[in-house]
Amino acid sequence: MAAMKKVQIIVALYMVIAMAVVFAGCAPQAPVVQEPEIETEDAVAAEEPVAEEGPKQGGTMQIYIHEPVSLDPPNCYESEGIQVIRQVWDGLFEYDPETLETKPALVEDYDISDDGLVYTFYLRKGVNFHNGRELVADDFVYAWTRAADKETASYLAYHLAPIVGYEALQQGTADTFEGVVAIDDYTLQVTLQYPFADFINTLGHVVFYPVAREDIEEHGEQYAQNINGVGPFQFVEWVHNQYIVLERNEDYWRENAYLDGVKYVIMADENTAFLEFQAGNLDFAQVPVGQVNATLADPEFGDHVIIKPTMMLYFYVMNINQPPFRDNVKLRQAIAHMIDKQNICEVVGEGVPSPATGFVPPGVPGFQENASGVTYDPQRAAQLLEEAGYPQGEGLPTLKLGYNIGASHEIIAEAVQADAAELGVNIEVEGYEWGTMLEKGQRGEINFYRLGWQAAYPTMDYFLYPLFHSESPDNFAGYNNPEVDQLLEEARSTLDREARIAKYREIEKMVLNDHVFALIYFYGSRRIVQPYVRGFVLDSMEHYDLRNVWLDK
Amino acid sequence: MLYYILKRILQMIPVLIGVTLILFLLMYIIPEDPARLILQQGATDQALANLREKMGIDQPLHIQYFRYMKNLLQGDLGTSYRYRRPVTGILADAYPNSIRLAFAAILIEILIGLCAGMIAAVKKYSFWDTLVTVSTTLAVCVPVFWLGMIMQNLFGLRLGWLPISGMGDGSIQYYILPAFTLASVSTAYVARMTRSSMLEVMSHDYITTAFAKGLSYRLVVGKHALKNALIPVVTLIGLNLGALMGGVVLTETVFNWPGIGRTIYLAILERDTPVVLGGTLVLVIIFLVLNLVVDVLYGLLDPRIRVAKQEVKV
Amino acid sequence: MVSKKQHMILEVKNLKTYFDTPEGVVKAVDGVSFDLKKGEVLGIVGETGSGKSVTALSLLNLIPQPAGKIVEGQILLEGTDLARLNPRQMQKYRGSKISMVFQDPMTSLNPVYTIGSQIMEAIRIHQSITKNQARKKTIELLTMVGIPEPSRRLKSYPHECSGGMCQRVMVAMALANNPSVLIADEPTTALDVTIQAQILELMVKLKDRTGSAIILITHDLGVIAKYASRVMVMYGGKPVEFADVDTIFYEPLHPYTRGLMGSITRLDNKKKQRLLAIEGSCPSLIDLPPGCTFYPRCPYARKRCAQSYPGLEQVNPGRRIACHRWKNFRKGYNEGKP
Amino acid sequence: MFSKQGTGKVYNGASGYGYKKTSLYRNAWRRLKKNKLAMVGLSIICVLAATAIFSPLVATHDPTARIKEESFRSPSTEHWFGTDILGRDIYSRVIYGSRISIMVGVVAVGISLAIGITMGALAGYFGGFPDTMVMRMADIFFAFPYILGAIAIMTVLGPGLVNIFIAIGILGWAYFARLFRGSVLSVKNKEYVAAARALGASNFRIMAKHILPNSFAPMIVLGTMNVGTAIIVEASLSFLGLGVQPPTPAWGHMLSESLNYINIAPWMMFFPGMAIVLTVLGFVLLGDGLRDAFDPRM
Repeated sequence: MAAMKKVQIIVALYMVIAMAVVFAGCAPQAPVVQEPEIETEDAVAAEEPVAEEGPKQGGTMQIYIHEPVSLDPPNCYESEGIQVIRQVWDGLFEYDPETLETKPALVEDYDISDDGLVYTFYLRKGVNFHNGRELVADDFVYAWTRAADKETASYLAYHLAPIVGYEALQQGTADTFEGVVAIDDYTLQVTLQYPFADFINTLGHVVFYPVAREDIEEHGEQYAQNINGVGPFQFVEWVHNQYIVLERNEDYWRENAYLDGVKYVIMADENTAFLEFQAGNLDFAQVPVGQVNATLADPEFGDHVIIKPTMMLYFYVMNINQPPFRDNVKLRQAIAHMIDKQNICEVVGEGVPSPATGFVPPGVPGFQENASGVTYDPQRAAQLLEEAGYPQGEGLPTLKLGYNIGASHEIIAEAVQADAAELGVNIEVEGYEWGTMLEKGQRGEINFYRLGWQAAYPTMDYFLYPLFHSESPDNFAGYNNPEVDQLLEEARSTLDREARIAKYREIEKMVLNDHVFALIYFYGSRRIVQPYVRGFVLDSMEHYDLRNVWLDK
Repeated sequence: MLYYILKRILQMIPVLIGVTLILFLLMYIIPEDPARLILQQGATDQALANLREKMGIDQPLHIQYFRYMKNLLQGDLGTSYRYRRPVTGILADAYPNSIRLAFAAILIEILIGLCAGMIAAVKKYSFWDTLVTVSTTLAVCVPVFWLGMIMQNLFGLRLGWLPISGMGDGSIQYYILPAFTLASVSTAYVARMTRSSMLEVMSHDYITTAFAKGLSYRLVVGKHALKNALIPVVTLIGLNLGALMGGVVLTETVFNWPGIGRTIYLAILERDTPVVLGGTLVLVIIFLVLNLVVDVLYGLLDPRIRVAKQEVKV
Repeated sequence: MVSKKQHMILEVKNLKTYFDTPEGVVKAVDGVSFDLKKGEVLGIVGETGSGKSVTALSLLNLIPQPAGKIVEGQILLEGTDLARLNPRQMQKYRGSKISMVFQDPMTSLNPVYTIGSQIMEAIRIHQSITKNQARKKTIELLTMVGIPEPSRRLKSYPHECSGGMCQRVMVAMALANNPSVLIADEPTTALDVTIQAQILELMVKLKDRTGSAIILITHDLGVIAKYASRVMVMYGGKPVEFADVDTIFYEPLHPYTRGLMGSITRLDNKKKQRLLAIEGSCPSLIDLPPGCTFYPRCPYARKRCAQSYPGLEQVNPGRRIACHRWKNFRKGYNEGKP
Repeated sequence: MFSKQGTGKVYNGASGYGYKKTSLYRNAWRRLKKNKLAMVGLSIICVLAATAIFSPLVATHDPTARIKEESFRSPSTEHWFGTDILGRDIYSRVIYGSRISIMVGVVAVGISLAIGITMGALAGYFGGFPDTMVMRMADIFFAFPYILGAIAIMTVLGPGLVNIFIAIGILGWAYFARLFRGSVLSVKNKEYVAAARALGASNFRIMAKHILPNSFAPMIVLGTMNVGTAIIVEASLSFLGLGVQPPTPAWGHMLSESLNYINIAPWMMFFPGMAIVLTVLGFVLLGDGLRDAFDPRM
């Protein structure tokens, strides 16, 4: 009951924050500047003279994306599709754009049983799909069952793994989701296989979006071209490789959006998109690598570049199960110390990313400053190298570093290679296709390889459990530490938020001490909006909500 | 004639089977598992198995091949692994755009390549000839994507004369930069071929005859020489069209053109075998059909090889 | 003499056609003069490279540009100097007043157009008549040159016809506008022996009907003997001997002409053959030595032959020769041992 | 066996005996020497080859050495072509890059040539079934879009210099095979081949001794032309991220690295790009010249 009460307080707090956010677009606000050179979106909003008449209705916002793989929630596994369907749907919960705390959306209220296994959600009434039918609890049952079902072979099904009955659906031995039950039209009950305190925090993810049964029955495989949600914008058209058009949902359960619609312009290349942005044909785009500093200095656009840390980690996985990294923490630590992360961030990243100090990026509730304590320190690296048994790199075989082709991975690898060479450590860098690299990494043909890990939801758990629990399919390093396993399980079942975060922090430090990864940086956004775009807030997951956006032109 | 065309069409079959077989093998030699590639996270064995089953890649290779060929005969090119859409739909989206672009490029080849070649031939050793020779030689040496990016920056951004990328509403200005980029190399070849072909033709006896008849220079060049000189040029242009279709990858990538080259290229990277197979197959068919068309056209231009016309000799 | 001048259709005076080549200036035609009477057949004989074809092309101003150029001389066709005409004016003469039949009929017709259209084209650029009339005229011409089923032949392409037939077409085309002068540049070399005679007979017959004069260029002395009335022998771009046909055959004076005669008597009853019985071959026409061009090959050469070029000398009216020693040879004839 | 002095008479094309083969090449060389453009091409290639061989002497810096403080320096007396993002000297990288480009061009074309000659000889000499098989296979390769084929092979093999050789090499064979088959067919029925056969020479011997040398001229022309093409294909593959492995300085790779920095460091794009254009130009000019030299009729 205590937990219950606490939740209600939090919910109330959230509402206040939410209100503040809604008004953020029209009220002047003190800029929140975390680092001197980083301008947050609020600063942008604040600098503009506020239009006296308030938000303007109308207009279409043009946004650059790549061709999404799918717009069907359970198959929408990359950011492109996600940013589209986040405008088309709302989830049971959503994340506060500033704090990234979880707050209810389609849920009015909820209970968690004392053992942390049974969740009861009381749904909001009067929420309608874009086709006019009211949203009911059964829609969630259907959607989640479909997502977990073997037939669907969803790319995102694993998010449902904590729920009872998931395995049976995956194996195709059941037709119904045992752990998901609609008590009545507005009550949804979910039973977990094990206590997972962050479960609520996962529910903002797109895979949990309610997909209506009648739509699937009507469109089948073509559903991605005919999506139907409950969000502020409704789907109009997807012309493949050209554009996706959304229009305002006039029957939205919250206040209707200001924009008449959104046009996602599909482009393959960010350089091209940026050119279009500069020509005024896009409202929101990405500043290409190499042009960030120039754009920041640009009098027209300089103030509208959004640079802020995102919840994504860039690192090299070391192969700890094979020599020379096996059983040689000193060597791994030496590698970690010999990489000039700051230089990479400044030169290659143009100051957009920030040197990684741990696994959990800033912005995730529970983030701890400088968790690892590993800095660029060639002397210490040389000393560690000697302690590891390879003074000046003598006796150390040439290490193979793999990266996947594209972006700046190659230049970063070359920088690392050059850093290591200065200490006598020879690294051979090799670029591969993504899959080939994973394959080679798993088979131990390369000593370490590049990966990025992006938050699907803002929890510490997401940066620790999947990567380091010995039974997780995403444990790339093959890390196996029974103590960590046990702590992770304990943390998951700790319902108290503070206590849970404390446990995760402890785990993070423990794993960091083993130097399983050579950490490079936390990604940053390098997005840009046109000066006339108001009320646009980009959160640390690079999510945005167009509900409150309006165009001042 | 009909018999000839029919025979040629029959000859395409082994080529098509060969192409599918090679592609099939290529795509399956790749050591990695498309399922694992798609399931970047949460890839439990069960999830992988489910996805493989869904994709139909849990079967042995030869069974997959025969099933693919069987479906192919029914006009079914399968479903994209990645986009989970019928391949026919993906191709139907992409092909018209590429074909339009290729035709725009061909138009440039004909307009510019042919004219430049003719001018160079007619004004042999003049300033214009040198200009054409130098620029065509250089054009062959410049990597297409390099040229594309320079033009994009210059005409699109700096000068703002032309759209930078994409198809927009499909109006003509969107075609100019990509079509020029795509056509650059082949226009140079057409110009060179036209020039040498013209020069060769101009040295023939029948040109002297035409002059001796009292025809004006213009008429001799425009009528007697051109039609003969065109024969090899038409072949080149026709074959180019096929090559253009395959060569659009770079241009489409630079100019963000929603066409087939980019689609197949991305599909290769994503191991989206059905899209690669289907896309390439159609590409190859277009190439073969174009070859046939060129041969037929050749007959129209050159009466000497016209088929099935009775020979009368005195 | 004055009355004779009036009969002259064509007068060529001191024609010089030079070619600029990377190796130097080629004097392909170097001072050729001759005249042509109405209804006459003038034969021009010489080896390959002697300049006879270039002479023919010069008359039509068809020297390959820009390397070749008529540098001197006059070509008076019925009083008009063709060498002075600009290209546009020249076009009007070509094919109408002066036309030409080439050596290889198979390559001289454009392969991509029908025979009919090529003849009709020749008619229509010089006569303003309708397409239908031109067609009728073409059929007439084809009938005239002896092509069976002319209305069907009209639609044939050159490659569908035999060489003889193509040459008949060429003749028809050349005569389409009743030219004053018809130049036949080795018109039978590429044809079978039997066809050769037919074509030549045809040309002579048609000449009589239309009243044009013919310049017959050949290296076949048999042909000359049969059809020409006067003969010009060329060597090294220059005319070396000029005489009527009987004189040439019975009393050749220039050593080169004599060489030619020698080869013909030897091969008299065999089929045609290139005249290569004279030792060596035509000299390169670049940087000619000051002496006689034939000097290096001449069996009768003397010292002065190497020093100066003998000018054309009048032997008697209608007979000229360019040789320092012709008198000696003439004496030889008189004594019965050439 | 024949006097090399016996070149007084020039016979046309490949229709000669042993010594005329010599004269074919000698005459071609004589004609080539007169062709100014071809000589320009040849000089470019020679300079390039010298640069490749003596890279360490010509370069001013270590092409892979990274100087952290020297990123994006514009061309100066210290760095003639400027520096790249990691502060590496672009001049030195361009110099060393010549090794890769020449290697890609020559080795890839060499592979094409080897496969092409073998297949073409097989088809042309034996005719019948081998001929049909080879020509059908060639048809498949003609029909296959070149760049896509290269991408597919590179994806299968993975990036890397050796794989580029293989990909470009394999894709190019059909052109050589078709050309060589044609030459073989035209030479096959020549009297001296019949004579050699009458003397009991083996197939291999006839092929190696008589047919190969006499069919080789057009192959040289095509090969020279294709070296340029191969260099461009390598650059294109690099642009698509399928090129050689860093830190090997290859021009195509340098170009693809530069694309993000067109605005802040245009020299990064300019110099490798010009190096490619110049090199390809060299081979194209030489190829044109060779074609004219071997076949003056064209």
